Amino acid sequence: MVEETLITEETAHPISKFLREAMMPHIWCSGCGNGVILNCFVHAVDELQMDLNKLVVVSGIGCIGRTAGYINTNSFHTTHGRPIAFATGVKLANPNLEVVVISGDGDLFAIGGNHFIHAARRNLGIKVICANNFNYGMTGGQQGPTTPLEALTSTTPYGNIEHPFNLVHLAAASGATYVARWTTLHVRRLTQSIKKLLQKEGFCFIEAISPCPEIYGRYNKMRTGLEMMEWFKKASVVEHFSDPAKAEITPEKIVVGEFVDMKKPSYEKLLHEQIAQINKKAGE
Amino acid sequence: MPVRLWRTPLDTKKVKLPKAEIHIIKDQCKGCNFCIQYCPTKVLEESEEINAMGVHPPRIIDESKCVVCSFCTAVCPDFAIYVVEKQCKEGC
Amino acid sequence: MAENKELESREGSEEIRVGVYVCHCGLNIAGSVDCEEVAKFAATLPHVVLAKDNRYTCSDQGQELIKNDIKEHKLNRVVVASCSPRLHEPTFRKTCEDAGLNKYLFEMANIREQCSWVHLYDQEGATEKAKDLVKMAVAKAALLQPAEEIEVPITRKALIIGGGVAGIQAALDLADTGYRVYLVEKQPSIGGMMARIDKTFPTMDCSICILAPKMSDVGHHPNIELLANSEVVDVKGYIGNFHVKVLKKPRYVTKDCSACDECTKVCPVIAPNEFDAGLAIRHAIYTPFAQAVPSTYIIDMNICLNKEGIIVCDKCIKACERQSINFEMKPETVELDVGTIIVAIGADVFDPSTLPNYGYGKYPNVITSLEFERLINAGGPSGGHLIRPSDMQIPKRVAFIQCVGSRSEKNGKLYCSNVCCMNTIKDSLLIKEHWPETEIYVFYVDIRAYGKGFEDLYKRARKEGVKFVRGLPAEIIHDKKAHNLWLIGENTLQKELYKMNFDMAILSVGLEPRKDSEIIQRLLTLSRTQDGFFMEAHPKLKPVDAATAGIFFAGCAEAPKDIKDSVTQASAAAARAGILMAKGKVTVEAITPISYVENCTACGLCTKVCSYNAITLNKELKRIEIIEAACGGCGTCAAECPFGALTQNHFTDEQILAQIDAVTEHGAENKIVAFCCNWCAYAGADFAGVSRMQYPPNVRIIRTMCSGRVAPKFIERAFARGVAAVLVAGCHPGDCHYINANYHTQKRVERFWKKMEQQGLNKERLQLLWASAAEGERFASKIHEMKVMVEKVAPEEVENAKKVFEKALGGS
Amino acid sequence: MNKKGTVLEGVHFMNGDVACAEGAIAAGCKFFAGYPITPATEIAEHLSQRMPEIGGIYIQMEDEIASMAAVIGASYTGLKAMIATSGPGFSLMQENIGLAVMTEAPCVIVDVMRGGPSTGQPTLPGQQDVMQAKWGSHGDYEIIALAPSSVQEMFDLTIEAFNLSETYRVPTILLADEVVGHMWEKVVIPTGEKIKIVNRKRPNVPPEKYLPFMPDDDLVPPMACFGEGFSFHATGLTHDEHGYPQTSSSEVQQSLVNRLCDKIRKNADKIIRVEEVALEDADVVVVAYGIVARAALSAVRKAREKGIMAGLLRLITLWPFPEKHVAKIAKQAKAMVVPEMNCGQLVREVERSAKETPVAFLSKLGEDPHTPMEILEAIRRSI
Repeated sequence: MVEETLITEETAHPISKFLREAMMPHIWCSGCGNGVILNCFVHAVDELQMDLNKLVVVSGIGCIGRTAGYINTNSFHTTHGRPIAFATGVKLANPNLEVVVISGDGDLFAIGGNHFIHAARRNLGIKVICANNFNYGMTGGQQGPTTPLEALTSTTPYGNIEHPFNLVHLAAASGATYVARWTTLHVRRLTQSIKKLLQKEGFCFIEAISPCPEIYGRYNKMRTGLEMMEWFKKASVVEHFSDPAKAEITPEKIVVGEFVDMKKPSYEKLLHEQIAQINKKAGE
Repeated sequence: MPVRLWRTPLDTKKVKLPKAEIHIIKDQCKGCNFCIQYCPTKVLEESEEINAMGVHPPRIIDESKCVVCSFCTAVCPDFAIYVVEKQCKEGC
Repeated sequence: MAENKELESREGSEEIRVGVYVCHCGLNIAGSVDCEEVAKFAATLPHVVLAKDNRYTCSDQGQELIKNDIKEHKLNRVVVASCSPRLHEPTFRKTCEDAGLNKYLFEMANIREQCSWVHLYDQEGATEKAKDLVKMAVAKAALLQPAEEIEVPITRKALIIGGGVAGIQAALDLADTGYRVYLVEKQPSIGGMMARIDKTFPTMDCSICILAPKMSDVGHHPNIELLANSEVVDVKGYIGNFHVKVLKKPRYVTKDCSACDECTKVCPVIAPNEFDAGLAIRHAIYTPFAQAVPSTYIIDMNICLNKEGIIVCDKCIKACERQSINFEMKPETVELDVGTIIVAIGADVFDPSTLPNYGYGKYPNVITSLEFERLINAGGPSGGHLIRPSDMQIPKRVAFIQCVGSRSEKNGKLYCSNVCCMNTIKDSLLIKEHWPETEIYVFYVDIRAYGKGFEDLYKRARKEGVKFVRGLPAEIIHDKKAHNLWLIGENTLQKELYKMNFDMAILSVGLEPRKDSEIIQRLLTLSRTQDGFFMEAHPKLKPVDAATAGIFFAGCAEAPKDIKDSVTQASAAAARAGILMAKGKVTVEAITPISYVENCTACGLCTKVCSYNAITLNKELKRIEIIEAACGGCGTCAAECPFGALTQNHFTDEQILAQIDAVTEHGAENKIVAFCCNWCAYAGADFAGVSRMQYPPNVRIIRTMCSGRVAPKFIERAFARGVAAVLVAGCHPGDCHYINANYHTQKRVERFWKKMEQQGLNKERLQLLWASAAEGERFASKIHEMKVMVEKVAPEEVENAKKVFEKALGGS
Repeated sequence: MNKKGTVLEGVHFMNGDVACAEGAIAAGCKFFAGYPITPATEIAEHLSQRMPEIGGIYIQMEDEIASMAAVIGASYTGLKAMIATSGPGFSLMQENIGLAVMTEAPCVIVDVMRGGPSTGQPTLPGQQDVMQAKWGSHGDYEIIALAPSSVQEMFDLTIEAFNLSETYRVPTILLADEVVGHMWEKVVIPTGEKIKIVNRKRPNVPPEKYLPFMPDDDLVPPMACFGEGFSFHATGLTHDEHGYPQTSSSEVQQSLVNRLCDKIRKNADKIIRVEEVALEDADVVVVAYGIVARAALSAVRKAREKGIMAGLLRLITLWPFPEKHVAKIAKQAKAMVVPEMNCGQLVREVERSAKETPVAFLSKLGEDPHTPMEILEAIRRSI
């Protein structure tokens, strides 16, 4: 029992070495799913025994934007909507780095939507994990690009009349080589998916549906994280490689699983091959 | 072959199921209760005490029921709970 | 209208030329019937161009004669008055065919079994009856139509339901013959009951040792597709063309599984292993036993921590090097097209906890014979050591109690479960083999050691000192401290009470039909006997065929059997299925329904009464569609149709009405018209004849394939024509050869009785009789009984009935 | 015209945009992100061909916002990075220029100025972004901006811009105009070793000791890059020397923002460059920059021929503003003339520094730059 007596020391959480202790506890509310996503991410990194020096985590603005700061690795917290654009510079400048963007639905798909579709189109080898909480949490719960029809938010007091993005469909249509969707209740599958995403070539995308009980939930009769998790449990159906176009999120059904998993040469690979080609010719 | 299974299997005692040691970092808990709700063997419950965050952290009902699936560790948004398997010496 | 159609269809066709042949059958017929006179009489009947009598019409000369006449005299109908059509109809049909006459233009009058033999001492009555029978036959013959038997192609694939030793044997036989076989097993592995048994009697082979090779053959056979952990959920179609839906339940482990067993080491959930009768544990992820086929592991989702659909525990996933765990697996429905089906679903064992006096389920040391098999088995939970559950000690005194759940309606089932006696004897010898000192008592009712080598084994057991006590214990009393057992009962040989103490008691439990037999019965439209086991088409001559064509039985599904019999029957079933598939086609007797579209109102009544789902209602076209190949040929649909839009080939309304009219032309008031189904009642009547049971000669039997064919209008016609009484006779309920068609017979007769009562008629004049082929006596005595009744029927009653049913007189 | 895979050398005849691109390569730039826009497009086009040859990265992003963000990303990953645009694109970049300032990401932004506001006159020159260059992004900050007035300077000052931005970890702006951008002239490029190249300061402590935003005495923190083993955090939020957000601390806000300004202000003398022509005895001083300064030079010469004591102060560094130089000359001068291709931007800085000395402003919009005669006329009028 010798080891036990050592690890009963409270701070010795097995994955605490991946976190910037100085930044803990994180700013997220009780029942928020961002912590779960962070937890899954570091577990994935741990299981893959990744070299943290070769990892770069970039995030934008919003609650989940703080993630970059919490992970004990190269991290950058950009302006609103620009993490993918920033990550593009990093990945191209040093293709040996594993560049992961962890950000929110508003950051990535409203203000940053243009960067997302173009990075996917280029098949640039950056990995994007989107925490989808259906609204702008940090600014107090405004309507966003993923807010479900009829949902109440601080800016849709009469119910949302905008059609939300179906993120997995958008990602697949834009050319992502790996597309998956899980909820924060599917922690094991989410972790496995993240491991896969970290090992794949090209642009990869995971939508992690995440409870926002304090803000979104408060407006929509799910006041606790548990209630939102129970919704995920009730509504989610695991269907691998189903048609992403048919995977809209409704109160009744959330199709989760992998939607796309293909091989396609990444932008940086083609670019550096081209550079090598040109210089070979030059040498002749 | 539906046979009524009413006996305790003869080799029940021989099977070694993992013994757990659950660590709750009380003051890091924000009281979302995910660990309590989704524990498959219902090892945890909400305690009365109030922690640094002003919430009721989980409390262990019966550690022996824990099978070290570690779902609580995986689902905790606040890194406030983890489980280690007892490296038991002979006898345990 | 239907009649008119018949007439039209005959217009313009050449004139009817009937030839009648009255057979003496040596003195069998001529002994009590004046055949010459019958022939003379026949010659006077309409359409008859010649009538002859001869000694043996079935003899070569007799047949030659018919052939020549057909050619010379341009006969286009042939009537032979001789024995039962059940005996010689095929013979004479062939004769006609040889002479170029369609075999459906042949008709028979049964003047032996149903006349000469049953009226041995009433020559006059017999002769009169014979004339009537010939007249009826000629009347029907005149209306006979040539018919072509339809041919149905047979898919050369077989479905076998159940992967016990019977299913395995049948699968291998068919697969080796070269047919594609789908073997569906409900459990995660094939092997069934035999895989769980330690040794087999009487040879004492190691059961799994001889079964395992066959199991892996099934697993590897290129012609066999094994669908384990699967269930048949839907069967459509008919012989040669079954469309089957099989539900493949998810294993949550893919084929990549190498059975390395690493997953069970980490799986934190345990449960009793069904395979070991609950004496050993298994994990949530497991393989039922070492030799399982398929060897792929399976996850029991009822107990797995991830049952909620969320992966809470991923220990097995992490432990699996081949990454063959897949919690996303979903049930899938596989659709198969097969030509034949073999039902080998086996049997369940009787649950003795329903017998409070033996205390099974309460007293730890009272075990079942199945639990014994696992205990004595080297691969079992106790490593082959016979231990008593209470203290894991090897028992010194062991009692076997026989017939637990068998041979007693009160305490289980009436029938003998067939295997228990020898199994106990085998078990007792196994104990003696390992622990010779053990005192063994067998409490029995009778010891049934009928099989090859059984008696020797029984003798050996006695020689080894196993004591056999006749008389089952009335009760077991449990000694709570020592967990010993007191057996109290009467030794019926010595007529004395016994009270004996044992360390352990083994209940020799019987076999019973599987709980899910009903489902299979419904899916395949099969019939079952009173015991609940499946009923074969013929107990003697078609022991492995089901009443539904193209379906066969193997193993305990049909009745309790030991391994040897199961295997034998399995090979037989395989052979029977093989014959069909080898032919590649099957011909269906042309006794299927004909529909008159113009009369059909698409009411759908016929579809409801068809036990074969051979009639479907096409709502768009507002008409019915008949799948001849699926039709069993009972004619119930024709009887049900209120609009004359359906009739049955070769048993048309007109033909039957013509027979009735023939009977009732003279002296109807004294006659009984009896409608007998071909399989039971008519055969019963024949049996009465064969056994020379004498009964009054005033009955005239009209043969239908099934009593379900008897339409109310036939009975009305008979009464309208003034008969004294009508008898409708068929198979016993549940024994119907057309699944359950005679159930409609009953409903119709009951309805008719009501009608008669409302009309103030004596309902006794219509009688319903259930008589099996073996119940000649029952048939004869019914006729006696009715004779007495008929004599009481007053002329005015007859007149009343005539009036009431006047309307029925329309038509031919 | 250029030797593949190497930095250009020798004498060449080229246009300003190309000279700028070659300057970047000479300065060691290995990353260019941009978006097509007149009159800066030729820089992108030229680099799309040249970057691969020297193993550098060229990428055309989906817009200037993305381009600027990518440039910061590349810079943080250790590459010298540049972006080239004109007015509209420059506006789009402003937020991320602020991010570069806040996270102290060295990078060079080329703005080849055209006529504005909005889409304005894409093909005509302007000097209308001068104030935007200093004040374009929200919040307080100091920045460096240089104004080339010849194709040769397009080459030289691009290198200078890189050196300054690497030295002070600040985005540095090359404020060119349509004329210098498109004009063809002789460019003399010295051999590699003769060109002065500055690289950013690297940490001289082990990773565990490294504080990404702890400045040295020159107020500039040494810079580590992603993937070098110093795993650190950077954010656009107000942050302490660990790079950790401090969103509610006034001390941190004050010390950070003040340092970001002071590292430029306190080093202004090292940064600022001007060209002085005939100022010793000048009564009238023309203060000009960019292409306009060349007309001003000949105007000053003509004035001297006509006996007017005129001189020229050409501003090479616009930001930080060379206020000392202006103030000094203002003391002796009787009048000052500031010709600009705008409605009066830098003239205000001149007035601020010139105190009582009268300053005449000469505006020009929507056509070619001022002619020497126009400026000469203004000189005459000023006395």
